[in-house]
Amino acid sequence: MSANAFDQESKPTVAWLWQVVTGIGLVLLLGLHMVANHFIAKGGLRDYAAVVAYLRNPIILVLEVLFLVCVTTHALLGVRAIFLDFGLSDRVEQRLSGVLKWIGVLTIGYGLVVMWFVIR
Amino acid sequence: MSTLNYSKTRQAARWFDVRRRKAGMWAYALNRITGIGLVVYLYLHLGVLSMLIQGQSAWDAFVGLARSPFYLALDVILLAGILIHGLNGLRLAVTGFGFSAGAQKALFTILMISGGIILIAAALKIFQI
Amino acid sequence: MIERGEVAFGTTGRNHCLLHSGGRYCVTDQESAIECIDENLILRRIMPDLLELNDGLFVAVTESDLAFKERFLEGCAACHIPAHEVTVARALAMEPFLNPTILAAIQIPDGVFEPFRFCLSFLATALKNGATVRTFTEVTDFVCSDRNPTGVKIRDFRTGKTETIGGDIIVNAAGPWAGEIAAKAGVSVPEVPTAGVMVALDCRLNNMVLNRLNKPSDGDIVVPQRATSVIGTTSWKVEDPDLITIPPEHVERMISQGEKLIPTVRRVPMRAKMAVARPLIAMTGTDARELSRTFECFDHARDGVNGFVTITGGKTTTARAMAERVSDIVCQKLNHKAECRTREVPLTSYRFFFERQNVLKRRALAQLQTSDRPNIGFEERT
Amino acid sequence: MLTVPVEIFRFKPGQAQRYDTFTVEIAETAHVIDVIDTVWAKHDPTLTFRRACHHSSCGSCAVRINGAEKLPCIVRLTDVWNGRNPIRIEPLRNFPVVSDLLVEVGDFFERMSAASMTITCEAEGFLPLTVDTFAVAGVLPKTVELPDNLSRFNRFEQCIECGICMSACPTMATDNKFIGPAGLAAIYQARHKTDDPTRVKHLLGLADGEHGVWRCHSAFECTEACPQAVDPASKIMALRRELALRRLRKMFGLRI
Repeated sequence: MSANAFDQESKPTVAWLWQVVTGIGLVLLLGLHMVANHFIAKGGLRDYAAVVAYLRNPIILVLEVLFLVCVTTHALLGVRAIFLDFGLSDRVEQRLSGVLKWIGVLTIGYGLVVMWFVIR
Repeated sequence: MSTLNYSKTRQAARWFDVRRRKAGMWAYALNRITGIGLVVYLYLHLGVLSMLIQGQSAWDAFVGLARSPFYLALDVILLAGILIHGLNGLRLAVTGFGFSAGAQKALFTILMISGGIILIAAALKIFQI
Repeated sequence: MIERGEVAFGTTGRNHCLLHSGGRYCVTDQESAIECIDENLILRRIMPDLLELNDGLFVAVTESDLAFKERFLEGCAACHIPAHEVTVARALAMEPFLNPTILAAIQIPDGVFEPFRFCLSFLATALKNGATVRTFTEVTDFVCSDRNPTGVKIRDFRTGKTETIGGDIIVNAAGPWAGEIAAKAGVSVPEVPTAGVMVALDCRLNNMVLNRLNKPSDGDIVVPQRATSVIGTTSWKVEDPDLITIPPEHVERMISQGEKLIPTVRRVPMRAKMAVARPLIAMTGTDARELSRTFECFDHARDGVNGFVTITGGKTTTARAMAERVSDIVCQKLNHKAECRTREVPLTSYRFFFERQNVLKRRALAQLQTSDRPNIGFEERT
Repeated sequence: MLTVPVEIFRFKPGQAQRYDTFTVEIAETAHVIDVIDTVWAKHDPTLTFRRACHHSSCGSCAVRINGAEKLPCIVRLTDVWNGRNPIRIEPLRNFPVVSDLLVEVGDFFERMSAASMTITCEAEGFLPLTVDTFAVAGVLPKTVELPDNLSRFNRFEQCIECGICMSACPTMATDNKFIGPAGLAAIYQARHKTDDPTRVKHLLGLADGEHGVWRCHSAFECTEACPQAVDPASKIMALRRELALRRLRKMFGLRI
């Protein structure tokens, strides 16, 4: 009741750590993605046949999937951080996190579908 | 006693207010602006990739368009955003784990200068085509 | 309690931060010295976490200082101030920036406090015990019945609102402004606002309080605090304690005198300078420097005004003793039998002074939730 | 003597906020607090502001001078006045304004209490101590010996609870539950003053969480603005490292 309002251990958060982990992942994977898709590739972009050949390489496929997961997580955690700065209530913040989680799942799902269409 | 309080939106907009602020605040604002830009780009990019589903002709037509100087200029801007966000992100990760927090301003300067060099090199490569 | 500004807005906030052992006055003003050492020991007990307790050194720089040593040690003994001489070599090891040509050094239990938090913790304790404190509120006038004050008219600077509050006894504890307040009640107080200049340096060059081993004079003390050393002070009579213009030559005198204790002083940039008026009690034919630092309580019944008491003089070190004296007099006048407990009771955290409103709000909220009747007792006025 | 125009933020409950301009006659050697004092004493006694020690020890006078958070008691007039435009003085940001330059600090002090801020600590074994290491270039540190009757020299913490970091912090502007730079720095200090595992766990528990160290946006403005070189940003980062390492060790089943 009259206890200190700030003297409360809050639930530990891992958002920041994940942001860093995916961020470091991105530095490596995006570097690879950029160099492979836009610098090495003739003309800065692969044509359709080249994309197919590229993605059919299993190592590349795994790396591209990882890239997709990292970039989506990193982006949505960033969006969440921006929204948190609007001083929302705890309930709205929780709901927002839920919505962003679903957006993330859909984004990754969509990416996987595109990849599947290419390599099939 | 009633007090003067600023609205939440006005307060939230303060991350953009770099007046009278130092390098760290500029880095933070830049990181956010580029971050927002990159999220928008990410979804544009994913949207464009839907052409891969539509098949070879659609994709190759897009590839032709993307090789125009206008698109290449946009690519340079994109790259600038990625370099600012990525290199600054490295700074945040390093300082965020308690290393060289005292040198954050020097780190920012060094990273941004190297980012500039990479950008120039990459721009030359992009427009060589 | 009514205060014109924030807590410690006036003299107490801007003092030298020296928790006196009494050594400074043990030859010239023994009454004050005894008050100081007594209070020093009490404050160590009631506010242990709010003090830098590193003792102090009285050092002899000149032959005349050295000649003063015996009188000083006798004075300390007479005022029961624990003092012992340390060798010059030892003093220089403890204080490496001390003038290496000193001739003698005596260690005494001086200390350092932080004036804002010093005042806040007393008031926080008072609040916890039911007092009402109104800051940023000025007494504009007295309400009198015949000549006897029965209340005061006040104005809150934050809201601009004025009101009148009554009181059985009104205590005037306005420091150098006590004369001004007393005049509103139609009486006078023999008080001389006497200003002093202090100069704070950009770094701390001593751990212990350093004093010249002599009678108090200008610039003869360097009080360290946190990461600064504060040199003080001068002494001159002022008319208006509201605004004291710092004479530039006083600042220079602080540096040139401070240099005699710590030669490095001149190489260090100045961080701040300040001046404030002490509320000294007037005595006929004395120089400002020689006025006693003791305090006195005036019951204005002797001037034919009942229910009005002035407490003035004193030092921050003796603030608690002043409060004890005046509350004893008030109790006596009201025929209220109560003993002053401030010697024993450890003080509440200074932060409670500001936190209190939050605590009250939460309590009111909790009561609102547990009962459908609103808590009418909750009306925060400070 | 200088004739200095000064523009001061004014607000009283129930009235619109505004800026009042005063022209003050003041010595060239004055500090900004002297300007505020003069406005109050000579021009407008209804101006409300905090002040006490006048030498950066109490932390009560913090305001924004020309937009930047400062302690007016240690800022020289000539360092902030360009000789033409008025000096603008405003209350701290991220605190509710009570009246004029006066802000409500109850929440702030509650944070400092939660963070177990104590104002004394053990002194370093050398002198001089400085706020700003550049200030005393040329004065070499010397070790000090303790007097016989003392077990240690003690001194006040660098943090004077002035609230400047809270005002400069962009995160503080947006999250009213954020512990804030001063509070987190105080948690760090308290954590390093104790060996008791339960205390350590509690203190780290306060810092860990959405409104603790992880909420910081690493703008380093607290450290830039701090007049006492507390360097809250580095302390927040050090807490992050400890918390992250603890979590990693836990993840791999190691005992903390």
